[in-house]
Amino acid sequence: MTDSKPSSPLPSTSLNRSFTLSRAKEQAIEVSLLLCALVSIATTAGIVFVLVAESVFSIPPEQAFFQEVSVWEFFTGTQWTPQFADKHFGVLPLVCGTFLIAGIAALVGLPIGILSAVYLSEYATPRVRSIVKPILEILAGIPTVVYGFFALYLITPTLIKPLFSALGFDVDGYNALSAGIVVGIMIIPMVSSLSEDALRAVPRSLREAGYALGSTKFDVSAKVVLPAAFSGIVASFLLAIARAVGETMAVTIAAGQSPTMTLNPLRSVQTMTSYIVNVSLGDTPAGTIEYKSLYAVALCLFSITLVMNILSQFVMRRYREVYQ
Amino acid sequence: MSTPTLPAAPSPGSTAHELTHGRRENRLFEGLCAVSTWSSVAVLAILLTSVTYQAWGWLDWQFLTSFDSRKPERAGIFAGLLGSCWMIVITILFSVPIGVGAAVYLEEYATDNLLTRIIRTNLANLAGVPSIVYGILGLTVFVRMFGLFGEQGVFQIEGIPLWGDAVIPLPFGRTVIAGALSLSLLILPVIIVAAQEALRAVPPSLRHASLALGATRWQTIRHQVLPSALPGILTGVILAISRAFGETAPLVMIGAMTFVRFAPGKITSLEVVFDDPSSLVRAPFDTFTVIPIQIFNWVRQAKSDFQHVAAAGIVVLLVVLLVLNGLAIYVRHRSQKNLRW
Amino acid sequence: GGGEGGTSNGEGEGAQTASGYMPEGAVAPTPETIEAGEYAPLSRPLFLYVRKEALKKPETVAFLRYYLSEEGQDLVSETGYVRLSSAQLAETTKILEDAIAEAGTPEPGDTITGEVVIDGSSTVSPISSAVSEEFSIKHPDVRVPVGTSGTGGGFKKFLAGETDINDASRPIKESEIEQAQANDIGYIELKIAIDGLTVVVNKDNHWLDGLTVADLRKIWEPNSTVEKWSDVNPEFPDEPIKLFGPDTDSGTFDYFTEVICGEGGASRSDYQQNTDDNFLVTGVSNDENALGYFGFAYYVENQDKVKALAIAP
Amino acid sequence: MLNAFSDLVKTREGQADTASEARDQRTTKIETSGLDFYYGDQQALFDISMTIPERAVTALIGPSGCGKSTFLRTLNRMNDIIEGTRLTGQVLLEGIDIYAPAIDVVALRKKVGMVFQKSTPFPKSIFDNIAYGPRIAGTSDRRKLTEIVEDSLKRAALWDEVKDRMTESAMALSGGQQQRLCIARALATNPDVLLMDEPASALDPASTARVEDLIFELKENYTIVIVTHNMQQAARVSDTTAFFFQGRLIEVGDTRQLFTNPKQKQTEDYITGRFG
Amino acid sequence: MLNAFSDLVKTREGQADTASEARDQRTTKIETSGLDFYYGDQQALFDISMTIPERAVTALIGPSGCGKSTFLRTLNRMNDIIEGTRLTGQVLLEGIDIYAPAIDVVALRKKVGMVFQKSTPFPKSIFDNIAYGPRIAGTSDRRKLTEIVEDSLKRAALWDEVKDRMTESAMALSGGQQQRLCIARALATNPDVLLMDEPASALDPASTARVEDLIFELKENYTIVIVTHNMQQAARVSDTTAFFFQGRLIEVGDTRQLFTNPKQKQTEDYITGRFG
Ligand SMILES: Nc1ncnc2c1ncn2[C@@H]1O[C@H](COP(=O)(O)OP(=O)(O)OP(=O)(O)O)[C@@H](O)[C@H]1O
Ligand SMILES: Nc1ncnc2c1ncn2[C@@H]1O[C@H](COP(=O)(O)OP(=O)(O)OP(=O)(O)O)[C@@H](O)[C@H]1O
Ligand SMILES: [Mg+2]
Ligand SMILES: [Mg+2]
Ligand SMILES: O=P([O-])([O-])[O-]
Repeated sequence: MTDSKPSSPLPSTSLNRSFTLSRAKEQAIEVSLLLCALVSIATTAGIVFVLVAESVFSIPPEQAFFQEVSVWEFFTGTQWTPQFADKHFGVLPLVCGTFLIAGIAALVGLPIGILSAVYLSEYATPRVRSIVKPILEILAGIPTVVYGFFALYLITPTLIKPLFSALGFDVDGYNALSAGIVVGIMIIPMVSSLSEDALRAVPRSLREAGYALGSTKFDVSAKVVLPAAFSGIVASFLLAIARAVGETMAVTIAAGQSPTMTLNPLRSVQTMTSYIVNVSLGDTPAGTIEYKSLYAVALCLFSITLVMNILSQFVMRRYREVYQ
Repeated sequence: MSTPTLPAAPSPGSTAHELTHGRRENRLFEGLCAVSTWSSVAVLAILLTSVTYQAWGWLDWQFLTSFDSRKPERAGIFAGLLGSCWMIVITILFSVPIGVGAAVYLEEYATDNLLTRIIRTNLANLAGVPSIVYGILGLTVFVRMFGLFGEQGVFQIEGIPLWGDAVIPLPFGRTVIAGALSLSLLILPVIIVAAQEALRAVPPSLRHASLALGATRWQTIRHQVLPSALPGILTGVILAISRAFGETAPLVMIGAMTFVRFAPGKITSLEVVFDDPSSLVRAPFDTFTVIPIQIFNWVRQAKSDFQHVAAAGIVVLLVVLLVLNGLAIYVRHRSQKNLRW
Repeated sequence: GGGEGGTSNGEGEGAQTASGYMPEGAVAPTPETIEAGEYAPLSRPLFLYVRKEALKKPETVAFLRYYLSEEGQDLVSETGYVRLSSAQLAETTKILEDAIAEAGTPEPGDTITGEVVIDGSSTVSPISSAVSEEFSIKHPDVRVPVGTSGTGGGFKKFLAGETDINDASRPIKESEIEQAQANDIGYIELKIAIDGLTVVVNKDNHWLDGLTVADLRKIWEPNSTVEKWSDVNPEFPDEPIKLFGPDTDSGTFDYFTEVICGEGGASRSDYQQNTDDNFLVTGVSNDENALGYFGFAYYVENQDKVKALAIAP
Repeated sequence: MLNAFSDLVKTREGQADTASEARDQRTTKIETSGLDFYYGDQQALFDISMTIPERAVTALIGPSGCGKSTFLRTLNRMNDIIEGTRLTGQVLLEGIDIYAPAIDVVALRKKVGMVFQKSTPFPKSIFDNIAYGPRIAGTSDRRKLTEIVEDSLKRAALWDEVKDRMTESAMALSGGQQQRLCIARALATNPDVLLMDEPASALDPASTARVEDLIFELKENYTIVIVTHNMQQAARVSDTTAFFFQGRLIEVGDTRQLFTNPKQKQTEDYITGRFG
Repeated sequence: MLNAFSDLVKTREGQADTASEARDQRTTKIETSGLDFYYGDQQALFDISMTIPERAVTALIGPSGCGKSTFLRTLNRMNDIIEGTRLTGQVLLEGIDIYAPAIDVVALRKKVGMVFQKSTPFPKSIFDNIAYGPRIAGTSDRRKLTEIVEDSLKRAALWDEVKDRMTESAMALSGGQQQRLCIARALATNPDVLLMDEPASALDPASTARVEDLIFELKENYTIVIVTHNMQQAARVSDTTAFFFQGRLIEVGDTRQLFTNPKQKQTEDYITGRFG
């Protein structure tokens, strides 16, 4: 504790930054942490680069997929036969298959998911919730090959086949319906947990106001809470559908490999993801047009899911503002 | 406005009647919600019992210790088990430090500027990218390395000091390391988000107290923030790892071999490691298979008995996953006990 | 569904109770008919292509000798293909031994280690996998990974020197020979078994036992208009026909299209295709109106699930 | 301080006087007897017995946490929706025990409306907010609904301010307007009793005045029970005042008398600001 | 009310008197001049110029939100870690501008220790809590650490209570013990100055008394700046008191004089409880 006269600017003091080594260390740590954070940016950049490079640019440029196949043909063609003597690169059958399955999954997963969310947030006692939520988490954590197995060996032969055959329909062994059903089951936990968050974010006071007006629990849930949480629910739907669109293994196992342009759920279809898997399993030689078609399809898939994700983020941000 | 009734007689008049009339749609809706919820539980139960039923009699010690075979009764999951373990260990080595590092940067260092906002938005988007796209990324970047080194295996580095004669192929080719790197990228967003949440739960007062004692920012993070956030981070990591454990599509893209009768690095037992420690270095650069890919392979087999083999594999996979989830719950529980604010 | 062609007897123990449609001169695929060359035109030899450089490794030598041994040929039968006649076997063995002598490989001892990398035809891979499996039980320190990239895909790697042995369901092509010369890859060709392509229908299909090559072409040619069985032959039921076939990457596809439609790769495209023949077996066995084709081996393994058709030239 | 209160009460003395006379003829709307209420193990109300007269304003006052809100919520069974609560004793509405098993809580709440401290408009249009109650009660005729909405808004003295913006979101209204909207919404279900839990505490003085005027008008047709922290407010709007302390009803009586001449020491301490 | 304060001040009058004499000889430890501080666009401190004497207790008082904490935190640059803050003017510690670019903030904070309103023990053992500062400063010798820990705990008057439970979690201590632990922890880094932001406001009266005694003892060796809401406390423990109001320093002076004879009307209004 030294006596000091105010004014002298640089007395020998312990306060000056003397030990630059430790400062350098601090700096180095911060930079390396920043680099860690930048890995995620690099990942996105890498994905976009890889997909775009192989399908749009490539070296030399005339070998790019979209040089050999016109964008118009790709997006409007209704035949997908990259590996035949007579090649067609119309991605619509794959998109159609993808959305057929995502559609079925949505029909199964969204209502069950949202009703579960309502049940958990409005009806269930804490005890029931504490039992059911972990179970839903387990459902979310089951690998998708298992769902594929489930669809192929359980749902198709014991549910779809007998049921629709009895009704006089013709059911393919691999079909969009059983794949769609298991993908639907897969997205239930996602919908229910995200929607439940949205429902719980609805202030308690709104519920009380509803009850005070003589609402039943049904009125409050369906006419007050659900509409108030609407955008949050929509966001969860979008995310779940994006997930269904990107689902791979279950669909590859259960839906078959036929790039047919059909909306018949009892038919075998091929999705974008299962085409990608199929090409990679077949080990198509790199550099061929068939091989590059994989990147074009992946780019298409990536764009679709990206748009849905961004949309859902946008919607979610909107609903956060509602109660502010 | 109903006519005032005198308090005395609880008459069956208008008020009483009004107040005692029931409602059906309420019950119906609750029933619908409950059925929906419990149907998920039922599906899980059906799934588990049917798989266990199919696996019954097939899941034995021999199954756990045998390699794959063309004969269902001889087929086993040993190669997949070891492959999955390698895959997970290396994935952890890459994804956890980077993921936690990124989370620490975002929570403890980042100021609100364009870059960090881009990073945050990007993270949310990455979490929604289909896993197969990560497979394509991994295939191009890690397996082929953009073709920079030509076809697979053409270029190798040998005789690395300390490692001895272990061979590192460049590009990596269809090896454990290529798969693990792809999976690391896949689970990175999950880890980052979980770690961010754990860091956010550490009270700022702890940081302030440490800084006020003359700790540097990093010292504060290293000694106070990270230890306090550790349970939360661990929980997130375990859940992310269990996701990686069941992940199939990216590894199919990477080209994890489907019929493999060996473990990476020829490590089939502990003795091998003791005899030749360099096998530990060789393993990451070896071809491999993992449990879910073996299952996928068996599901596709026409011989109907392979269905049971697949089911047995599924049971093994689910047991591992349940153990991991249980671990996460335990860690979460422990943390609630140990750290009270 | 129902058919005119005499489906009435329902049960029919053993698929051979000839009650369905059967063209003149049709031959059913059996080991005997294939070996005797009667099951023409859908039978073919299967090959291993071995890199001469790889033959310098004792483990490769030991593996190939095992492949051509009595035990190895038993595995050919076990996996459902037709083993070589003893004359053919002797011929192949001679080619191998000559090459070994030329390479001057030392005689493999009792404990061999190392790796033999195989890739190629998915038709041949069951044999190679079986041999690999049995071999590695005898020699636990030798790894013999068997990939299934298809004959063409396998040759690509083989000719780049990445693999030691290529499984092939067809002889090497001109273009591939040129590639070999360009890359300075020496190889030998070993015929190791015979395969019959099998055309199969569902087990419950009681009205069809055989088809002609012409029928098959009508069904499979590019832009074929066949949508229902009755489009093939008015006698057949008025049911949609469900087609299953191997992936276009496979030698089986090349071979079938070549033989049936006259040009490799020429085929209709609106059928269910898969690299993995097992998918096809499951597909056909799940669908009463299905028709598919794949290697004889898969048929043998799945006789209880699908029914092979006799084929008339 | 006592003087300030008497001043306030005087401003409406004439009215209070006539009201005071009227009360004796007035019938009892609600009667509680021996009411105990528990949140889990914690008892929040102890043996509350009081009567609430019809077509009058009853104010509940007392320090924070004394159980005013809890008591109010027992009157339309809003406490039912809180888990783990328990009630013993009786609440009679027009002589009927509202906790009897046969009672339909939903119908009860229609009859006994409620308005909360913080206004709680639904994130819907103004029209839909008001029409909510009638709709869930089964009214779907658009003409009828329009009529009810207009009528309710008029009674809540909000009509003129919002009549041209019925389809706008109710969230866009000012705090005072939102609070009156909530009152209108409660009126639209045509209740007999209106419970108000600190309905003006979040409002600026001008809005508060409007809400108070409204309460004063409404009591011609409704039985009103109001919780307030603001003793001036209690003095201004209520006919009867009940003072709660630590879960017990300390004193209840004519507002004027209670403020000018409290019987209990605790009441006097509270209204003179000695605690609370 | 003024009387109550004089009473309090009297209890330590003797001490205060001697202190008051001592002050004139005492050197200035910290000096601020023309200090403005901004949170983003909002200015929180306006032109604060004051001196803080060495080895004495300076109390900062003022109504909530007046900027006491903000000012305190400018003295060891804890405000640096809040984003978007800005400071103009000077803070001189022993004549050195602590906001000069060459200053090492970490070293500064070691010299200027801080204790917060809510005790903030690390979730570690008692020993590790105290040893944390020396450890991060590079001391790793166990004997030396033990010495420092014991010494610091003794100075913080906590040693006797915890000497047998050094390995127990610090979270298991009582509130008052935790607060003294935090003071001990600050002392272990061997600071010159100790900043305390309402260090006793979360404590029961007995614990508060212990902490106050401690402050009184510590001022023999340390320069102490304390923020408090409690004027009795300021009167009891401090030598100098500064009154802040709306971000401005209204008055600063000898504690006794400020409480008994404030120069500014605002100061008087505040200490007599007329607002705040
Ligand atoms: N949901 C609840 N769970 C448990 N205890 C509660 C609950 N709500 C209120 N309490 C307790 O019941 C007692 C009475 O609360 P109540 O809300 O009725 O008081 P109040 O008089 O309305 O107070 P205020 O004027 O602050 O609104 C309080 O001790 C409170 O803590
Ligand atoms: N982190 C911050 N960001 C923005 N404004 C702040 C922040 N911290 C404090 N303020 C504002 O600065 C002003 C002074 O706050 P400060 O905390 O210094 O007051 P105080 O005198 O310590 O009050 P109290 O006695 O309540 O602790 C207040 O208006 C406060 O709202
Ligand atoms: Mg209340
Ligand atoms: Mg403060
Ligand atoms: O035998 P292939 O795999 O080439 O069909």
